[in-house]
Amino acid sequence: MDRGVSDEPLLVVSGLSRRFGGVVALDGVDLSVRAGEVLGIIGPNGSGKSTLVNCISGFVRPTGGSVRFRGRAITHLAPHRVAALGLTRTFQTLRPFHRLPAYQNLVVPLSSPRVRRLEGGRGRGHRGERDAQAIDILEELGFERDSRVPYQVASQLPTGHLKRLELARCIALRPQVILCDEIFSGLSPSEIASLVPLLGKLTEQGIALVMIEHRLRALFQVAGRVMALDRGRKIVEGGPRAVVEHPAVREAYLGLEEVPS
Amino acid sequence: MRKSFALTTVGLALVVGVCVAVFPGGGRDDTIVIGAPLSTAYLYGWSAERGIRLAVEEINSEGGVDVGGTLRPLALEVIDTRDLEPGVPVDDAIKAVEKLILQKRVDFLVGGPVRSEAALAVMDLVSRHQRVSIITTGVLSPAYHKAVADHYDEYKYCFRITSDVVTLADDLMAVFEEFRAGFGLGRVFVMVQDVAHARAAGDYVKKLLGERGFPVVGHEIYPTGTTDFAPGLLKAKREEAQILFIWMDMPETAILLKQRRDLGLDCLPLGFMSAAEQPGFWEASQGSAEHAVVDLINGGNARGNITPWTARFVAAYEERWGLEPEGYGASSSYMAVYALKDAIERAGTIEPEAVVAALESIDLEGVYGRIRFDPESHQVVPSTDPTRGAVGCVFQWQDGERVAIWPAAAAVGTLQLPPKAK
Amino acid sequence: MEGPRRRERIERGIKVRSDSVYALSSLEDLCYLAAPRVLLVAGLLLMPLFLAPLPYWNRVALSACVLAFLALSFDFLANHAGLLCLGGAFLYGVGAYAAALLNAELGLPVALSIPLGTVLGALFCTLAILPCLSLRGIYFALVTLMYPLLMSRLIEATGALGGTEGFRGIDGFGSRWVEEYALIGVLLAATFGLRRFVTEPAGLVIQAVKDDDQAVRAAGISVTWCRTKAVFVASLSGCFAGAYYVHMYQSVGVSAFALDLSILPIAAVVIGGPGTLLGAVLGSLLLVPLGELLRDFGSLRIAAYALILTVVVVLRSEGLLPFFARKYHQLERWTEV
Amino acid sequence: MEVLIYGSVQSASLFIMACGFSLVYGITRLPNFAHGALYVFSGYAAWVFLQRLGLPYPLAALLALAAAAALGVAIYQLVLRRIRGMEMSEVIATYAVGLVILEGLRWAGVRGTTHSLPVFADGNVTVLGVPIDYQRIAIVVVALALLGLLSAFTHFSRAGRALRAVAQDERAAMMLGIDPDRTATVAVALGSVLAGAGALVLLPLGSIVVQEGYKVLIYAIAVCVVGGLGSWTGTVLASLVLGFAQYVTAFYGKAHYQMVVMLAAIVLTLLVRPSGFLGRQKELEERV
Repeated sequence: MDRGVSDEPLLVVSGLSRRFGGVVALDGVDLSVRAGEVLGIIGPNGSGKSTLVNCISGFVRPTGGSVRFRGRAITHLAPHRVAALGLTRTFQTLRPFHRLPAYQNLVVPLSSPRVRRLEGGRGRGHRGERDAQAIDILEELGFERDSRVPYQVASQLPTGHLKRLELARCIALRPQVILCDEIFSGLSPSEIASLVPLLGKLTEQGIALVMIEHRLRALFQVAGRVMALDRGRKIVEGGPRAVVEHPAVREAYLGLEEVPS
Repeated sequence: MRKSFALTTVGLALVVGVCVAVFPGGGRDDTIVIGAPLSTAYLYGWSAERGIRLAVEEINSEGGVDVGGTLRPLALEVIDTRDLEPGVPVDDAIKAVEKLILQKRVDFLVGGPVRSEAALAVMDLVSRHQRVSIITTGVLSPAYHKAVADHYDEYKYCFRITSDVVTLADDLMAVFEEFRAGFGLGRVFVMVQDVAHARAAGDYVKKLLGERGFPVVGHEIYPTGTTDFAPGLLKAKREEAQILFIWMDMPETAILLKQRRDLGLDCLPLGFMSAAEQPGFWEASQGSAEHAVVDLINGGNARGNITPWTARFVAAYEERWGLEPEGYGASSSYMAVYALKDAIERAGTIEPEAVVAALESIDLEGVYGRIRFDPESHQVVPSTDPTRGAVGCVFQWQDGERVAIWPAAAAVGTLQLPPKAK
Repeated sequence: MEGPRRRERIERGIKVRSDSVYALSSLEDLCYLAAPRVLLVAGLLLMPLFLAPLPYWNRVALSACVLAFLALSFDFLANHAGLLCLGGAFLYGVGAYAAALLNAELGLPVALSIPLGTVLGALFCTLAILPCLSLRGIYFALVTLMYPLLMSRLIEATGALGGTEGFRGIDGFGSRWVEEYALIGVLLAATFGLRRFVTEPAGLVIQAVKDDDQAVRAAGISVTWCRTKAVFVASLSGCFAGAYYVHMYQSVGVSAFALDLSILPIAAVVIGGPGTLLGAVLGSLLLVPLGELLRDFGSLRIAAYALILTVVVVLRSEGLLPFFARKYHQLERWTEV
Repeated sequence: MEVLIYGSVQSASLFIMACGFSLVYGITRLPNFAHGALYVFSGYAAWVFLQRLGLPYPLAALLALAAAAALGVAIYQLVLRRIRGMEMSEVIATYAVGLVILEGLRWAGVRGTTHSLPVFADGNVTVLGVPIDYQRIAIVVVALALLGLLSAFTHFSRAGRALRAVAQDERAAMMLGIDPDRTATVAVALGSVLAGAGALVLLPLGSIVVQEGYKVLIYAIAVCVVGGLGSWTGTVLASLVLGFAQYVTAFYGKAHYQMVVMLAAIVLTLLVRPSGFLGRQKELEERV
């Protein structure tokens, strides 16, 4: 909450379900996250992880259950309203505004109603000021200010940069919860290593992260709590070690190479 | 380098070509240029063009127009306004007239634009450039001369030498009466095209028929270009209509007549049907026009003996174009050039104000009766008597022939009915 | 002959410098960058003077400017906002009728009827298109294609607004110079204003919607609202064209919704260079006079436009403006391979 | 009864006009805006073969269909193949090609009533007290035949199954050795043949004019949009609904509101159900 820290969970999801035709993608999932906490969500392909993110962030309408954010029901809110309240997300597939230069990608969230409100409704703000803000945020995420990178058109940036740009776009919105949909995938170990402290910095600011991941080793460096999904159901939740050693998880993951033992 | 040379050559050729096309035509000698904005691909366009050209050639062969003592020849600039084509915007006609005035530098306008909507739309343009314009064909909407009467100062350059819907409807009432008196036919079904003059005609005829006690059993309006008339025709059949009153200037009227026969309707088509005017229509419609009664608007568009000039005109037209006047627009367009000549000669100048005044006082025995303009509305004065005004012409298709049946002065035959309809 | 050669393109140094955010200082640099713009502005401003001896072509040039507004609106909607609007005639017609009604029925002077007609018309268009904004791609194109048709059929069928006849008696501009410079002035303002607008935050967001609407939603911005703004801006441009034209020819009719008005701007944009906005203006200024030369061939004019359009689209040409820009900014030389 | 009979005729005509457009879109996701042009072109071709060259009717009709197919193939190979997948270019290019054909024909003199095709059989009968001419009966028969043939073709023949496979998943079909370019060519050609067949059946009622092309395009789009783009059942259903709606309008109301009804139906359908009766856009909308 804007006013101060509280023990109340920021985000409470209860009994969330979603069916596509006859297929049950989500089946009564519960979860809750507090400020500054990192919740990891793991599960094999098709276990409903992305659908979960889509349902929470309002992009897909859940067929049952409820989502509460800061005590307010947001179950059927349009995505932009959810985001305006402070709950935003990254996308699994890279979706930059590819015709715009990197820093202008951030101008979009920076000129959203939410940021304007948080800045005390200073109206439209200066163009230069907003650009400067964008470049500041990008620098925090490792886009060197004096290089040409922040000014390059997004479609010309490499994957690693685009992943960080995706995150930067979320941060620019000054959210309280970020749902990260596989931000580690496709990154080299060194890139992941540079990203981990950054995520730590975000949690220090009180931002809660919900991270969907396949890269479990990296996930366990940041996530305090992990839950596992299989076929749309939550099978277990707890500390990283406990979850991984759970027989049901091992069974669901059998054959997946990156299960740390 | 050869490539760039070729490019330069092409470029230069283009520039020269464009310059030739762009610069306004010819030096100004003493020729009087008449501009004819017409939808030349359609009957009303080409028959008007032939009428105008015939008159211009006749006048030039006698030396030209006597303007204050000097004989000045006429020149003709025809431009395609395309306004009769369905789906072509009126804007094309406006641009065409503007091109005549600004680029071809015409002194007078004779002819169109042919469609009422287009003619109404160019009134302001014509007035701004102060070109005297005589509408000779197509434009039947009463709104035209009403606009002149209501805003005389603005639109005083606009004249119309052909009849409007009201006159035509009054004319046709006589034919309706003949049907009722002679054959006992009275149930009328109205089918009109969705254009200004036709809608006006439909409403007005309906009113007149109501006043005279003819039962009107249906009223349908079709957008220009309609090809399926079955719903309306079946309605007419259901209502046992005896006369099908049609007012359409689109070529699809032919389809209407064809469908009428295919659906086995007995009712007799009557009215204004541009498609059914031409002598060649009989062949084209495989005889489905039999007994159709068609209004040709102005006398002289088919054989007849209205004034001595009528026969002379028909003969001259046949000699020049190899066929008798085909339909609406031929006689009136021909007449308009002579009216203009008369006015210019009496005014002694081609100054628009003087010509307007001269046209207002014109009194000429023409091809289809006495030609006078109402000084307030600039509408040709109509009459059923050729010695008092311009008369109309209604004919009936009888065994492949266009037989003029009305008015009495011009009639060469009498109204006939198919055996079934009796 | 010497060995194989190829053409090499090098960007001019100043182009590279001016692309980044660093400021330019030398006068020479400034002139280099400003020259094309100055050329366009001066060309448009001097046009009525040059064309004075050719009154007809002067009118054609004005028509081209009117069309440029429609082209601007199409270019902005399609290439910046990602809404393929095939119904430019709808904007045009609504603007035309709005201005005509204000002038002829309410008796407002030209100086009021054009701006008011533009704004009210744009509001009407935006409201009418609003329900379709959730439609994407081809569906939006289909519906907008229907709109002008629907309007003209409605006016014809109901006989409202003068029915098929339309109406006349609309005021002209009085002075030729007012008529011409009002149009050219607004055209320049609209072109450069729009070019500026798309780099402002609001314009950037609209461009972002085209790239990825879902990502924009994730940034807490309503996509529908963005599109509404974009449609309104485009409608302003389109409605102005109609409002102005009505006063230029002092009459209005259902042909204000004609198909030509939807197809011509598209051709102008595709030929001039999609997405550049200036290209739209350039394209109109080229295409309309070209079409005028073909006027004597009747419908061949539209066929010619369409043929050019097809060829340009199929060759995936970048359009004239980007082509000239590249030539301007690059040096070419032959090098040995 | 009259409404029933003539409404069915109207529906059948609509189906004939729309099925080509629907087929092409259903298989290739190409909105063929040149559909109306192909329709008029085929009619004109038939007229040329029949009247100018004096060929017998069946031969002329076959040749006209072949010409339509050839034109369809040409359009796909020369124009569409290069811009596949670029939605905006597809729309603009097909629309422009259509305009070139239509306005070119107009310039070549296709106007007025000088060009018309013969009816299959002249005359009329009275069905249940309503007179109806043979040609209109032929329209219903042809519509039913087309419907039957098309569903048989797509379900049972190999080429048809390939088309369906591409329609469902282009990439997967490619892996199965189906060349999507070839199937798309076949689809466009087939769509053109359908447009041509429509022209042969429907044009005898009117005459070959350019305006028909625009009308057919609008009607085809109307039917497909209302029924849901790419859905066969939707196309049939929408033809029925719109056909009867049109006839009822003309029967109880005024004929000149027919087009308004059509256009309003499109706009309303899209507002209420953006994907049409049976379309699948809703699911697309939830794509993330």
